Amino acid sequence: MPLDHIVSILPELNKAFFETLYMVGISLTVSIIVGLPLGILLFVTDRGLFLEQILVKNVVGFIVNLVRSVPFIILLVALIPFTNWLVGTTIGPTAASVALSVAAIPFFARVVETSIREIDKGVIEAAIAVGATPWMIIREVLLPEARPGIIQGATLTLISLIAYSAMAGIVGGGGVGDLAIRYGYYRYDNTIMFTTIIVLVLLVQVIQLAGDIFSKIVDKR
Amino acid sequence: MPLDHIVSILPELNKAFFETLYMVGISLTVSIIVGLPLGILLFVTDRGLFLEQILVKNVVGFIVNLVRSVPFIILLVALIPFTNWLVGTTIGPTAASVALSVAAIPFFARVVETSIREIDKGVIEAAIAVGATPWMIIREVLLPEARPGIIQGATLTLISLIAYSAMAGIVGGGGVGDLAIRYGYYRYDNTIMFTTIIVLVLLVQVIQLAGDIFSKIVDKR
Amino acid sequence: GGSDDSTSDSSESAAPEAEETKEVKIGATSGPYADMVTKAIKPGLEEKGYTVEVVEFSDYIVPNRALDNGDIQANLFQHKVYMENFAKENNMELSDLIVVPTAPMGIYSNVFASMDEIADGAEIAIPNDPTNAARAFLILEDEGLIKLDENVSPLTVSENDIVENVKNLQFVPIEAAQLPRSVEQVDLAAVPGNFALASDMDLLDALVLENMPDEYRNRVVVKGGEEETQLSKDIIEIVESAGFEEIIDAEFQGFGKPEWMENR
Amino acid sequence: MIVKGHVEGLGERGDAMIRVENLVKEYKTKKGIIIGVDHVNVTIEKGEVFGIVGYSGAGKSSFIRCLNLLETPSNGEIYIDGVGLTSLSKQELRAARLKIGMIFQHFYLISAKTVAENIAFALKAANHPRKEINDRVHELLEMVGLADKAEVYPAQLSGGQKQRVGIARALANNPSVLLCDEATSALDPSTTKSILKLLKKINKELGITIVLITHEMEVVKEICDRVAVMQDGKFVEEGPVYEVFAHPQEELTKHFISSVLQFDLPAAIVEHCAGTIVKIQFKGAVAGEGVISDMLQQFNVKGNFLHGKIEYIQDIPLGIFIMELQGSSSAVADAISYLEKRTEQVEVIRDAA
Amino acid sequence: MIVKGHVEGLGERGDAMIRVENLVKEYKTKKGIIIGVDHVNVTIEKGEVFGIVGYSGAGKSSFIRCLNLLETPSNGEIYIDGVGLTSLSKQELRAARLKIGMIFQHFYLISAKTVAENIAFALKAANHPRKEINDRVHELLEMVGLADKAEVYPAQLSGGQKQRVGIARALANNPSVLLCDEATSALDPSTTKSILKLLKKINKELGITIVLITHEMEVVKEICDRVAVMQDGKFVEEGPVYEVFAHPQEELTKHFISSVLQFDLPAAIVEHCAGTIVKIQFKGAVAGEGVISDMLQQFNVKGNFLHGKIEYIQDIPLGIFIMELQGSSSAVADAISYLEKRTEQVEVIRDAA
Ligand SMILES: Nc1ncnc2c1ncn2[C@@H]1O[C@H](COP(=O)(O)OP(=O)(O)OP(=O)(O)O)[C@@H](O)[C@H]1O
Ligand SMILES: Nc1ncnc2c1ncn2[C@@H]1O[C@H](COP(=O)(O)OP(=O)(O)OP(=O)(O)O)[C@@H](O)[C@H]1O
Ligand SMILES: [Mg+2]
Ligand SMILES: [Mg+2]
Repeated sequence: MPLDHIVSILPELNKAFFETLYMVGISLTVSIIVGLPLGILLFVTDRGLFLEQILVKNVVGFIVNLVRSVPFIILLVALIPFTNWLVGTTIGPTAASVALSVAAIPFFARVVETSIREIDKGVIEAAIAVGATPWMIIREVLLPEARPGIIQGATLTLISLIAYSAMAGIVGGGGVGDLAIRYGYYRYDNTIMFTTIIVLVLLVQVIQLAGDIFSKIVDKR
Repeated sequence: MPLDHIVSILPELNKAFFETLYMVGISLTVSIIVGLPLGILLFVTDRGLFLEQILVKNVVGFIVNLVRSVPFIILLVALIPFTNWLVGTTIGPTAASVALSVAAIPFFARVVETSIREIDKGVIEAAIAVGATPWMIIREVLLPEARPGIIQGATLTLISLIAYSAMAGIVGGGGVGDLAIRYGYYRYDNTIMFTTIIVLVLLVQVIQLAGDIFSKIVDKR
Repeated sequence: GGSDDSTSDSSESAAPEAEETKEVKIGATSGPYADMVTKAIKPGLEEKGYTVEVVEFSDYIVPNRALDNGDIQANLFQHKVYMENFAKENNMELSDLIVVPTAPMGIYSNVFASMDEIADGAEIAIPNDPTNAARAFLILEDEGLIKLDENVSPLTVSENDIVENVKNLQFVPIEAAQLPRSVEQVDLAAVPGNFALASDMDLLDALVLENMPDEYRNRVVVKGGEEETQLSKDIIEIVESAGFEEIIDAEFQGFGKPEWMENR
Repeated sequence: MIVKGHVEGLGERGDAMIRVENLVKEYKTKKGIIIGVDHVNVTIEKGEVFGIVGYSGAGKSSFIRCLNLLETPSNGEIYIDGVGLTSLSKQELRAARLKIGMIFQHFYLISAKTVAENIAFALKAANHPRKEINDRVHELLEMVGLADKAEVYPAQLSGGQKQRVGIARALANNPSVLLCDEATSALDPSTTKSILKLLKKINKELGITIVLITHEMEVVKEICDRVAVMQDGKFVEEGPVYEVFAHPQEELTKHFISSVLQFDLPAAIVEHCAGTIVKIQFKGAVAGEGVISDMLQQFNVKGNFLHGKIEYIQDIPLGIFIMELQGSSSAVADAISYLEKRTEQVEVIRDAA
Repeated sequence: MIVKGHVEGLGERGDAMIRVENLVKEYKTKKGIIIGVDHVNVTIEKGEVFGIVGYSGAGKSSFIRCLNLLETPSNGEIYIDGVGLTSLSKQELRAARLKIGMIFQHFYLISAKTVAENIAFALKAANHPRKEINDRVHELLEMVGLADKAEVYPAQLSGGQKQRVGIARALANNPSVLLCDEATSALDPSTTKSILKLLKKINKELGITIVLITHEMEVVKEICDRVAVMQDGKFVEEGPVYEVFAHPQEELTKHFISSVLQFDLPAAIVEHCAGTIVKIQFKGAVAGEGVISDMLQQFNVKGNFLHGKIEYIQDIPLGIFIMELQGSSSAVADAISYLEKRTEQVEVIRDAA
């Protein structure tokens, strides 16, 4: 591989790298902010739980499944008016982040739900028996107990987001994956193709490693 | 929504529906056939387990992560020579199935690994203590015990495959997701886009339901 | 479903001697060109006893590879310059049969009323695939707004190959089909005619339309050496027929006709 | 007499702390309705330690979990300190629960929080100000003997230590009732002893009413004032512990007691004996009167202890002996009738004649 | 004497079934090396029931898991029926394990397989033909009293039933050794009894050597021939059960035994007593000789039983009594010296003089 060619694309790669970080950063943040409460909601409103609301549970569950069934590109298009209203533009990394976030929210919500489901029901009952409010139980029992699983889930979401962010190119979002597609794929530039893929693979491995370590640190079991 | 317009698309929708079933059917089958052993391998070769082989574990783990980091479209194209060699064509649902399978294998392998990891180590030790061979332990302990989780994981894989299969259009694979993209995205035909999305959502919900029921049936815990 | 037979016959290659092959697959990119094959070419071929399957691609590389591979017998999505460069770069032989009506790319704007008004540093959305990007750059070059590196292949041209950028245009590469949806977001957008039409844009609203020599019009392409097969002859015959033009006039308004069609 | 004295010893007693009226708990499952608790009526006095024994599935957990409405009763009423729980709003129920501590077999501590935070959690539920919480946490840790473990996570504690944290959490808001669902079943015998001692101390010093599920009669013997035996969701027998031990009415109760007071004579021993074999039971003060000594000295029989035991149930002795009496048949008969007169509990297991 | 007779009763004994030489098991953890087993040497005879007691973390599980190489010893050698395990190939080790059954506290059954399939699993490991397997499974189910549960999944069984399945699985291939790691700790006392009875039956009828971990001395008393007390990875005391109960050497052993033979006299009782308080221990045949009866009849003292118990440890009585002796101080002194002569185990707890 011609080294000087690699050097010549470094500025672009660098830009793409930060675009990727920007997009997945925003999307992860949003999906945590929205998906976490949704995941908790899916759990606590379930049958036999302390905020049992089967209707809420079913409606939220349906919406989550719905968003997960729609192909990403369609989601991207369907969201254009919303994206425009929300961030004032339908192109660029910020706009791409909206669609990425919407796709990641239900995914992360399910991950959170699954993690919380693994908490021993006895611990929740003990909290109820102590006279704790639902809010206290959520904040001081469910979240701390599920923390290692939620961190693992956030890692999983982040890695999926990186894969999905390659599609940000559709709305001019840029990013490393898009760089790989536009230059590596469409313009037959194997140097860029391999360089970007190596960057992606490294990024994914680093994230996985960091997620594992972080999740282990907060795991007090 | 103009009803006759929907009616006019029905033959195509029908064809696309079966294309989707065909693609995800093949990919799920392949990912089970290849991903299941891989997932088991990832588990049994781990530290402290009965076929401990840290090198194998790390190499397989790296490859799995690698495939999961590459954007799907790049994977699709990178696989074209392989696809041609394997199925003699590079277009159509069969060719798309190859890329879908390759993407699904590491995903399913991780799902299997996670499910197996949830088996009480004591049960495995009891099998070792009884003098069982590794093969017996895999076939008669790991697989039956992890069955509900593996079925749930297969459901998850199947739903992801349906979402991914929308990208089969790149190689002319067709399918419901691609139909949605072709009409909704490229032809600005919202009627068909909504119709196809409803089909997708229903399909996903049915699969989820079936997966849940099936997993409950085999769960003897 | 129809999926099985769509793949199992891949062994029936489109070699010259396989003229008796009556099952054909024609590839096209999703949108008007796929529709053109379906509505204007397929019926004619079927009359001649062919069984035709239209394979829609949402990609600009796979249709040529599939052609070379024998998976499809003809495709319709590219112009001559792209075809020739693709063939060269990928070591394959591709031949064009006949040029078809092609919708001209236009530069649209909600901000500027004419090309002269374009302000320094304006943002312009361009297609992110090279075949359409090349067309956009050519328009801009014709308008004297940019100058492209002369050595660069139209196959791989990108905003990085611009050597002179008079108004410091900021390029935003976007998926071609997405461009009509982004006109409101940017100062300028280079929208391929087919997607402009699909999204109900008026081609006449364009600040400037592509000056389209035939080499930038799309054409039916087959694998090199298959120009003389019966299928190729039949396709040319159908496209040249009056019925084809009638369909174009009825259902593909705004598509610019090639010289041969205009001049007959 | 001592029995009575003991009961009077606790001045706070006499008022109903817990009143359960006609409690029914049914579970609706796919296989039909399962009855967990079946029309139970019981009143538990202030300051009492009330034990519940019964086999697995008898409904013990269902019953105790109804007492703080962790399970909603299908029917019946629960009064804690005069307050009917089933009619409370969610808000009021939470307030009521502050006054009902509960500890569990598997502790159920929050693994991601330190010992101190686990206890503080209960105090936060009662809206205590942060400063007070710190002080109270220390007080509680002192009380359960874990002052040095405040900043440690539960995973680093032994079972007994975890249960102490559970107790501290349950006591945080000065409850008037403490519910214990097999609180010692996961612990080894010596840890069990130390936990029981702690519970006893809590009961004595704080006057807290304790309801305690166990399947070990040893635990009942050690700590309970009253005991109920559950079967199929019902209280089949219920009464003061000493009385239940001394005069069990139901087969099931006898079976349970046999784990503490069981006398299987090895067959070889019985064969080996030539004399009459009798089983004598002494209750309370009688045990201290030297009846056997008197009998041996007054009658010309030779006594040989084959089996037996003296148990102290809440500091009151309960003795059971199986003796072989050897001598002339008339002397043995006289000895037996003497024993009968003084103990009212003699059973001839095998007559030598 | 009876002790000896009992040992001779099992003809198969006398050969070493298990020989452990200098066993060391270290665990390498992030926090350094933890010693699980520390230079243990022991020989367990054919047909023996060998108990191991000790507190949590003493190394009991580590030890027993080394016996079938579930843990690889860090050092030392294990011989089962003369075969050194540590030098075996994987293949040979699997074959050796067929002859070493193991049962666990938490049963560890395959939840997705029926009871019959769980047992068949062990038989498949030994490559039995399918037809034989069916017959053998039925035979085993019959043996553990679960013939009617063959087609049921473990989740539908009670704890005791699950352990029976575990036992059937462990016995499937006619092992010569059965390892039990707290096999009854998760069970309630009456289920524990029935499981112990089953183990006893297996030991007697099939002559299988049993190594058994427990933290309940009751279990040791009931079933073991020999017992070892573990602490910090070492066997701090080891010997025939009766001897260990009768003459415990180590503090720890005494502590364990006290759970079975413990006599805390309530303070009130002691104050209440005027006479001399003595503790008398009878061992074996002496217990049957009526020593107390003789003493009471020969000396002018009044005897009052304050506490005490006769335990049968493997059908041999072991009696401990705490008595108050009242009378002239010389008569009491004479009585005590008489008791000393006949029992050699008299301890004056409080002298009235
Ligand atoms: N949530 C539930 N759903 C259905 N049935 C239940 C539920 N909880 C308990 N039961 C049933 O109610 C009956 C009483 O159970 P409970 O747990 O109260 O018994 P227990 O005496 O506490 O037993 P253990 O000693 O095993 O804890 C049993 O038949 C049990 O199967
Ligand atoms: N896999 C392991 N890794 C690290 N340390 C271990 C491991 N297994 C046991 N230990 C340590 O070895 C020592 C002995 O443990 P072991 O489980 O043998 O004790 P035990 O007597 O069986 O205790 P318990 O009654 O709790 O089962 C303990 O300090 C324990 O922490
Ligand atoms: Mg219970
Ligand atoms: Mg252990």
